[in-house]
Amino acid sequence: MDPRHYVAWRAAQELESGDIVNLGIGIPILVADYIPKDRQVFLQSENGILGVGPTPPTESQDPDLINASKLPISEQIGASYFDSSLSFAMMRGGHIHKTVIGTLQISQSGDIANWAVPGKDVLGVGGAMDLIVGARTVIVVSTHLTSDGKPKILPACTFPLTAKGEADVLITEYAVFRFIDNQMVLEELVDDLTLDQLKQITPAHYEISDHFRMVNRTEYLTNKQSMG
Amino acid sequence: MDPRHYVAWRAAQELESGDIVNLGIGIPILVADYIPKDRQVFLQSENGILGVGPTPPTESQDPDLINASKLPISEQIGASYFDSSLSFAMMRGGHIHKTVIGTLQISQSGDIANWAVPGKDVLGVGGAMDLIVGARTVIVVSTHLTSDGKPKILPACTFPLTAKGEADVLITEYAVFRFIDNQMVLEELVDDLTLDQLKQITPAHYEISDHFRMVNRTEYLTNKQSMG
Amino acid sequence: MPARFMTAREAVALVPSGSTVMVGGFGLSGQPLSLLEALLETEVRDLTVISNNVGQQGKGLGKLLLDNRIKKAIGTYFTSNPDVSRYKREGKLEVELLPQGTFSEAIRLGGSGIPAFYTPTAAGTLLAEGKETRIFDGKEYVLERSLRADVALIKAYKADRYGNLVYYKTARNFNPLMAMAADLTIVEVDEVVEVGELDPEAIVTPHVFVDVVVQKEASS
Amino acid sequence: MPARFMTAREAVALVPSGSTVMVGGFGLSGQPLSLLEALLETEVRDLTVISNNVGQQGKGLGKLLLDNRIKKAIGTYFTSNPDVSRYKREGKLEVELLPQGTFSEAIRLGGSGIPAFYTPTAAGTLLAEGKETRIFDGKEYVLERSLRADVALIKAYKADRYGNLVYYKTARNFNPLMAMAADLTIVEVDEVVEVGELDPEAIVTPHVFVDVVVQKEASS
Repeated sequence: MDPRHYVAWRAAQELESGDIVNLGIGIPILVADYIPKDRQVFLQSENGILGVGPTPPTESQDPDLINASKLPISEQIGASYFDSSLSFAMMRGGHIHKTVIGTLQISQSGDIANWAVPGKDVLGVGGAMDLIVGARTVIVVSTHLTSDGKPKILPACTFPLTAKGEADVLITEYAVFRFIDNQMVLEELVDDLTLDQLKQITPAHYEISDHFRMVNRTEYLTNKQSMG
Repeated sequence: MDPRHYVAWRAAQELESGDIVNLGIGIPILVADYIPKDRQVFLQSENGILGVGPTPPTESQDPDLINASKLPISEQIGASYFDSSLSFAMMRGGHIHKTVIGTLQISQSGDIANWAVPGKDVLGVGGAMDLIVGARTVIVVSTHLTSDGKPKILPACTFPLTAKGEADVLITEYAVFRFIDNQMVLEELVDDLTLDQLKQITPAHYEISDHFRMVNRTEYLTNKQSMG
Repeated sequence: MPARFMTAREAVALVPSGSTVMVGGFGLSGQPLSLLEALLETEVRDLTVISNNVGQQGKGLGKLLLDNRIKKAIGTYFTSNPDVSRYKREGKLEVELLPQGTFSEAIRLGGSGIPAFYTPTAAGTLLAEGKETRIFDGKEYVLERSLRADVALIKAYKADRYGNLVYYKTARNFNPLMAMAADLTIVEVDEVVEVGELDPEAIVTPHVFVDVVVQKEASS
Repeated sequence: MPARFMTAREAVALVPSGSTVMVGGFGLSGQPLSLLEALLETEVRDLTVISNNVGQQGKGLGKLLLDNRIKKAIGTYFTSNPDVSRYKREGKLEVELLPQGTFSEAIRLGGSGIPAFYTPTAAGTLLAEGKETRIFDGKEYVLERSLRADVALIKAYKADRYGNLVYYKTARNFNPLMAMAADLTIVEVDEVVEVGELDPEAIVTPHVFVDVVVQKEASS
């Protein structure tokens, strides 16, 4: 099981019919493929399109029809194009319902650090800060640990912040947390892991939700097979 | 001779081919009819059109195709429509070459007072302030005196200002002044009046230009006849 | 969320008394006249209206004024409706005047999450009194707050079934800006078309900004 | 003034060394590649470039960087061109980073005569360090200065003979904004059409904003 694809699938379940959604770079862009077919979700990309459609076949790709990850996309019926200032007006103005974004670190109070690493050149921020500050609901998707096994879910971020206290949901390959009144609350855990095991890889403080549930990933696999 | 029409005709002579021009309410709106036919002037109206054409015949007037004076207009070939924020972005951003506007008072340093009268309710400013502050060249058109014979061209305005020191040209039925380094300079006088007579009806201090000339209004009358 | 489609009566039932309402239009051109007629049929009162004018005398917003529904008007040019002057003198209407460029930018930025901006317009005039000013690069600018509303009542030409909008000639004016700047945007349109019928390159207001579409009745 | 029509070579001769140049495009999409090629043929240097990216490695603006023509880059995302990082480390390039929403609004407002504005984006982060902040209605905002340039090099799809512009899909991006914000706007287009062929309701950039039009050569 590819944890990135599981995370993307799980994030897609958070999207509801009618939602206007912006998908960030990385895992988030995978979310598009997992949106349940019975939900009508409108994807906005900050380079200037509302109504992003699926990746087209190679022969009909157009270098001037791309998403913010610079990947080829198609145009859905009812789509519209606009300049970058209107695109970000949509975000900061609160007109985008949900954004799904990746992160390097996230804190127990919902701080997000996803654009810079201490000691390295700070050379790219793109739309990340505007998206996180602007979108009504911020869904953070991430592998639970870094590729060399270090924790990313921390009491406080040690990397430069992208925004303070803006995370609403955190989805990893093991767990789903929600941020309620700046408190991190565990809502869902995959049954491959015990609560104790989760605690060991999660230095951040979190409460356990009244609605806490254990899940297994069969649902995702079933879904994946049916899509394959 | 209608002094308002003479002023409008004289103001039209200030417009050059290629100019983007906004015409204010009152005398300025008459300017459109006097633009020399061999000059291609583009009229912008701040309610959202570039490429204002002549007043259409009654039967083809459209209540949704109007200028800022709420008068019916037509659309020139190559015209475009836009919202009010882009319209004023054009002004404040310095993209409008010339505006022709009326005034209640004007001072020798180019202050303009054209929107409010002391002791009366202040209920309308419209686009006047933005136009005057934004247009690269501000051409003020006015009768030389008020309808009850009071001076309008003053050492300092006594009415509330629209903008400070923004006038570039002042055209009345008797004279043309330019404002150079915040100094008012007489450039042109109609030959119905002597310099002394002008002085008597013009309390503002002004210099006389090296290029000063006397004109007679025959040119206007000729033009008018050829148009009629 | 794609727009919901309603009758004018259903739509204006969403406007609460005491709310701040933006109303599109330059004079009567681009005013959502059917929505305003329907609003007059409700019991709504104490409105703060953000609109360039208060309609014309006895027309559009002018009717709501005469029916004492408006407690405050924020706009740029009320001179064309003599009732505004009378209501103000009689203490029945509060008026706030802004230069038209400030007004339109304040609405666009209000819809864009920008709370305040500096403009050269009105510096050194009566309309800047009581407002902060600041020098940038040797020139004086006025600090202006952006504008937002509870509801925007706007007029467009065509909507598709999602709520994407295009406008008609100079009736566009403040409408696309107000669509952005309210918690609830209700649009009156002349025509509803199927999704896909509007050119994606020519849509002026994408449907993210539109909550409710009302098709103007053929009779009105 | 209707736009003047020139070759790419004639147009870029108007760009002086040491000037500030806005360049449209999101990555290579919507970059005026023919103009940039022609610019590389000139002796122009010491440019301050305002562009979302510095092209991609060895492409578009990336070529000008490798030829040492750029002394400073103002943009939002340089990570995709590794040469930027190298030039910065070697002290050959100054870099100023802005959030993309701040960047795009700063350009639009720069073209609109608004010198500064407050935005919530970047408040409390590294990108707000050294910048003024202010609380409006209990929330922190950063004061950002608008951006202007001496020259804008942009890309559109079609121009008519006056210089009215329409764009193509997501190649629109920053181009209409930059058209507004420079003293001299030079646009590269795929196609030139007669006046009247573009729908007046669908023109994105009215010709007031356009000084020079260059038709892309069929070969490039």
